[in-house]
Amino acid sequence: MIVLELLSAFLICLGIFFFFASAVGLLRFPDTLCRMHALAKADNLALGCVIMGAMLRQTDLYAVGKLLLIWVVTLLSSATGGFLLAQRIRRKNLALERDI
Amino acid sequence: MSPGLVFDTVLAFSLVVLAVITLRQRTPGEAVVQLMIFGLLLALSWLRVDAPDLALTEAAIGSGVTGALLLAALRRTGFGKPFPAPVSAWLRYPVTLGCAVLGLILSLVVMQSWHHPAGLTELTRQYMPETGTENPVTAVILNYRAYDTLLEIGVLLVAALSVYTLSGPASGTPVKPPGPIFRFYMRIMTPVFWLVVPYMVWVGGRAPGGAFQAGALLSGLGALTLLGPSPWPMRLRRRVVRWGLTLGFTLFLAAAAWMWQHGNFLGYPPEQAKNWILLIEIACTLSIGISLTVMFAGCAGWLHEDPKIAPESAAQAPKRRHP
Amino acid sequence: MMPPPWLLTLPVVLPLTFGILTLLFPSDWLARAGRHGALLCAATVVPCTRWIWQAGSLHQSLGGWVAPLGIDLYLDGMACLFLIFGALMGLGISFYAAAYFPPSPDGARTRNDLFWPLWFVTWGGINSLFLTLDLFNIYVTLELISVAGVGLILIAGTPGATRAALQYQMQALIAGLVYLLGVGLIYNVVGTLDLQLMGAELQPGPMKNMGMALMTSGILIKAALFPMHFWLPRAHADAPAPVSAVLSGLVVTVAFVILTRIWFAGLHRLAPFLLPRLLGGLGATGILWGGILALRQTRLKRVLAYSTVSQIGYLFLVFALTFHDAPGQGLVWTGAVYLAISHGLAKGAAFMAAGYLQKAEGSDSLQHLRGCARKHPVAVMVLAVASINLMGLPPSTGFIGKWMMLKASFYTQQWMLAVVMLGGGLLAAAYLFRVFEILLQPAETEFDKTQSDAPQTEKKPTALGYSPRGMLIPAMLLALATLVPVLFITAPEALLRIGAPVPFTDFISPGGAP
Amino acid sequence: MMTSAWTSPWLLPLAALFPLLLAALPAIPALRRHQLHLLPIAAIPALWAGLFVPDEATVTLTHALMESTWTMDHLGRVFQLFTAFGWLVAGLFSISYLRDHPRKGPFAIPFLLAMSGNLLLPTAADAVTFYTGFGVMSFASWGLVVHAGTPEARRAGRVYMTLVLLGELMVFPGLVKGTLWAESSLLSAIRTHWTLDPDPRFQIALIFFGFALKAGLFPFHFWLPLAHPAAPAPASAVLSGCMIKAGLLAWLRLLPLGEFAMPILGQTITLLAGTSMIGALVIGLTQTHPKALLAYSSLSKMGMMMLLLAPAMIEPQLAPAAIAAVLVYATFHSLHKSALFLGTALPPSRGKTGLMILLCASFAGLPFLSGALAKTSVKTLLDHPAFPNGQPFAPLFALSALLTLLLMFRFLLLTQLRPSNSKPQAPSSQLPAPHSALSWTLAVLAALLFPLLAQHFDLSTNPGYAYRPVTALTAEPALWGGLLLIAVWAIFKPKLPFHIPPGDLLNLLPRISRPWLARMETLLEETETRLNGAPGGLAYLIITLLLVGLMVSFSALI
Repeated sequence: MIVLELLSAFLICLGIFFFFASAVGLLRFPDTLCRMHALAKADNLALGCVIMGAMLRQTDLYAVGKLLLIWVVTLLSSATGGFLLAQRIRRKNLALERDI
Repeated sequence: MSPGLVFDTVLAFSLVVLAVITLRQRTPGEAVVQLMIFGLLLALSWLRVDAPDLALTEAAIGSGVTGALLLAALRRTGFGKPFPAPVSAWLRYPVTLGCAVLGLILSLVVMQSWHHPAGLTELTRQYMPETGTENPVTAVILNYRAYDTLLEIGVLLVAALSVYTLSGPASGTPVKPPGPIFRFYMRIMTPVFWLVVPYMVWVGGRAPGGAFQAGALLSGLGALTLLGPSPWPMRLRRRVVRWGLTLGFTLFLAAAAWMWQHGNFLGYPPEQAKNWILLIEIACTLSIGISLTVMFAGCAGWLHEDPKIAPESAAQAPKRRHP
Repeated sequence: MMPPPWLLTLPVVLPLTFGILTLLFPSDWLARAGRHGALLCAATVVPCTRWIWQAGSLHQSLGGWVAPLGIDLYLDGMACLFLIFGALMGLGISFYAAAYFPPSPDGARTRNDLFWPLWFVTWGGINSLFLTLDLFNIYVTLELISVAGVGLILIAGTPGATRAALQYQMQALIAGLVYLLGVGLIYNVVGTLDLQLMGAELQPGPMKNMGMALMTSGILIKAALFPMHFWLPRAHADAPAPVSAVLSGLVVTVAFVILTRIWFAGLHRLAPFLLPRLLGGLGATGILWGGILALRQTRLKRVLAYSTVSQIGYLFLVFALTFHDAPGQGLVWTGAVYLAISHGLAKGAAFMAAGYLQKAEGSDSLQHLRGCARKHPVAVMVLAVASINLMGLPPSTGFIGKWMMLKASFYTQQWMLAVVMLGGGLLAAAYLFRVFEILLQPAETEFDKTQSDAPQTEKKPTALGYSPRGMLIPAMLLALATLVPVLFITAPEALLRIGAPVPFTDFISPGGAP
Repeated sequence: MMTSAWTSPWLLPLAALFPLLLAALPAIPALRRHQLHLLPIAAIPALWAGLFVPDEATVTLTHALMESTWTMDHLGRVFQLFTAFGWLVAGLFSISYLRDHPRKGPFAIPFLLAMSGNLLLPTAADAVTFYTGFGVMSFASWGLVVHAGTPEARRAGRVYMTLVLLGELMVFPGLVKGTLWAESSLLSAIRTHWTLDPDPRFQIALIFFGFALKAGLFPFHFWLPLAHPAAPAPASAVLSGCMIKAGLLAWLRLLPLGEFAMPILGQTITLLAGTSMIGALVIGLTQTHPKALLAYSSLSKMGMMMLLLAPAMIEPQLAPAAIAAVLVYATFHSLHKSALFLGTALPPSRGKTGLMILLCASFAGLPFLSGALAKTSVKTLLDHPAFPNGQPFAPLFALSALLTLLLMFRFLLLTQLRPSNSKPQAPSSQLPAPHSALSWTLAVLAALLFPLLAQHFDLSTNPGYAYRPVTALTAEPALWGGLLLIAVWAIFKPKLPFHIPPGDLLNLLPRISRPWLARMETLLEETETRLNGAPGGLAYLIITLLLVGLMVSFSALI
């Protein structure tokens, strides 16, 4: 049990670190495409770590399933959203624009 | 200082800061993005005061749908155009000062004399068995104060109609065909939405959920469909859309009036209450979803009203020449 | 005697039903549906009046949940009188609109068709506001009316109307939120949203007083009291004429009714004596401000809109003139109710006449309307009858209202208010006579097209697209309705006394004639 | 008199509302062509009611106008009779006068409305009804003043309207305050309850000056000489013959004459009325438009009537005598002015010239005519033992009589003897149309037979009143002086040294205030535009802060 708890805490902390990193990236990166990278980090890696950490603490399989679903849906949405954004930028030739 | 208090303080502080940042944006596009973030934080604060229903609604409608609507509207007016006239400094400072003073008085008053509400929590619990639902929020929304909810549904309907009046003959640019990735996303997400929406309706009887959240989700599906390869809702007959828009309100109103025979407007007999509530929730979910979708389409300029509609001035009788 | 369960809800349900029906009906049924619907909706007032006349005031709890938990509707004399007023306005506006909006040539739905659902929903909401006693329900219904109002203004379709609608929406949002914040604070203290239960707890407290202040402040924007009136002239002048009649005649009155309810339910006991002075002072300033600006307008509907700003001021004098346990406050209150009703009817009629002139002449610019009395005598007559009311001249209901309020201002020795009331009448006369002088000018010799400041269309008339008679008859009847109470003044007064929130004592000795 | 439907008190309100009813008839297209024929008909019931409804007949309409009450009394009867007669004659006259006029409708409707309002007044017994009648009359007659539509008429209308409004503004609070203390809206109650009011002076002044505007007292008189030349002749006839007397009636009904002394008010009025009486005659002499001249004559006569009432305010004992004298003079003036004004619009003919001369002579108070009778009633009042300082008044009245004589002579010069000078607004035909001829004959007859009428309708309540031709012939220095002056004028034909345009004082009004006003209005409008933007938000914030601050600090205090 202790191991699971520790692992869960570690995963959540890791997730928080990635969230922080992606927030810094969102603020510091020069253009939209780079910022998208930071956002994707948050959605994929950070959220993934946090959700995995949270899953380890659940006793109910149902809740585990819900958490997993949340992650999957977020992954899908973020990927699609990132794609659409990038497509728009490419189409409008705005790659070097500094702001959204 | 407990961690909870620290968190709340940070949350409250960031809310204020975000609000100020939102107000200080130079272009509408940036302001809308900030507003959406603000909405998410607001949802978080609802969660902190143990109101998951409100948090859900805030996230879905306050942040999600509103943001989508605003972004859709910006499609017509331009994201990057700066706000027309920045407020001059001599006005900004007194306004800020005034707001600060008002906020200060408000918080002083609240801090000084806040007591746990002597409200109706007890009464609400006491009569729960007669309401036909297990979720006190649903009981308040659809039973004790169903009249308010009836009118709220009316507000949504009317808002959708207002968007209809706004959408003139000038239509937005047609939607570009989406790429394969989006199509793939749609293919996966559509069934998920269809699964989650009924779940939300159904869960409202026991736990946070219900027509407003489910309707917001449904409108998300609607918006996706509109953006997708076959925006079939746009090809629906106007009449069908109108029926869909009014469905919730009509059913709610009819149910309310039907109860006259039991002696009370909106007074469901306790044994049938559950069924009535479920029926109304389903109808309202559909209508809310449709009206939010209509608003989305309207804001984006995709609602093609009859081009023959002329504005009021042109519809007037021609002026007769003066001798 | 048990009241029928539908008694108080029918005046709300029926208009809402017609709101739905007119949305679903095909376009070419709408005018007829609107007229018949209006007749039915107006008829719902009859059983209410009968009930109150025979059995007095009445509480009905919705859903069988009694007040602290559920929502109560309450029918008293004031509510009944305002319901009758709403029914009259509703009839007039519906019949007028049926003639105003041209039928679409090929039966296709047009933007104009959306007038009907929006208007009927507004009507239902207004009736609900007259009846409700629940603070939160007031908020919801106010939002309903405001959002519908935005849609109604947008029907005009002009850029000006769109801007006005946006501003209207913003003020409605702000007002709604401020009001809601107040409701929240009050609920925290009192633990109930019911006005009468809340009024029973009279102990002032910071939280309760703050809540009251915020609620009042929210309603003040809705009521467009000076200096919160800035949204009104555009919204009321740029909307299509039937909509102007709705907004200026009905919606503004509703805000006043709500504030009266809250005021007499307890606010006047919680408030320091400076608050009524503040409201009265703002009202007085508004009277003069609106009047002077109305003098300078170049469009007829703008003149009328500023006149509304001015007339609202009168209604707020009631708060300065009634104070706790003062004699004669019943009289003042009656006077204010008369003023509100007569202003609503008169302003509705005036906007209808203005809309007719605008349609017939292509513009409502005063320069353009010069000398049009010869061509449209009936419309000018309607304006004249309405003006009698707005100026507060006998034999109009507005005159009687003013008489009562003036009397109270003498009794309470608030000379300034008396002077302002009279000055407001003078200003009203000035801006209205300015209009009449222009309308009645005999020949168009001085007519100068280049000076006209409104867009003109230069098409040859093909079909009118509206029915002059259909527009003018409802307008005339509404205008004349303001004169009717003068002949039967005892009936509304007796009605008002039923379940009145204020004691009716006379000034000097009980039993004296007013 | 037997009480029947024909003499029922219900005739009083019905007779007054009858013209109102007729005013709606032109809405029927078939009747629109004949709408002018409605005008004389409208006045007949009122005349009937004045003749046959008995004294003390009272009717109360409980539901209307906060208990509208109507009573017939002696004062009311006299006013009812000459008012109704004046309207009847003017209505009859307008049938042919306006027959070919394109703007019949805009004449008939305000005419009928003003008639209705005016006929309400004599028998209205409560303040609300009285004020209603007064308001309807005043506002409707704006339509008569601006009827011609010329720039002068519009200017006259503006001036008229401004003064009417000012008058209403003063009368309204006065009446309301009166009813507050009387606890009743009956005029008689207000009149007798002034004493209850802790400080009635202000209200009495309001009521006096409010109605004085209508009656054309000195500083507020300038609308009359502007309105009369601009209005059509029948309208001028009723304006000067009937409506101008409404203010007089209001004073007689409302002022506490005979109740208590009001020395300051009385002296002020003496001063103003004296100025009015003499000044109007002087200015009137310089007029070139016959109707403007007649207007100044009306002003002078109204000033005279006020001058008769003023002593009664100082000395309550005098009230009955003063009222009786005023009543006689008002009737006399009304009948004459109607006839004179209508006469200006008739095409010249020999018979007309004769009658006109007779009429003017009578109006100027030459012996053996009805004017002498009116003059005697004034003299009787001056000789009243209670009259405080009658002697200084006598020369004033003598001067007025002399100037009136001159004025009438000048009027005859302008209209009859030098027809080239006259500009009657006559219709195209040279022969008088039957209606105008009939109407004018009626008017002149009534004016000349005034002594008979006065006797019949019991106007001689003044105990000292008698018809004394011999004294009139011998003891009238003014008369002989006047005739002498006329003779001098007739021989030497001097040019008038100056001409004062109608609306004298108005022309002197400084125009300095205009730009200042305009600047203020612009400032206001700019502020309003600003309020529409962000400053509006600030204003709202301030109001909210005020509300919150007030309320919260109040709760903290408790």
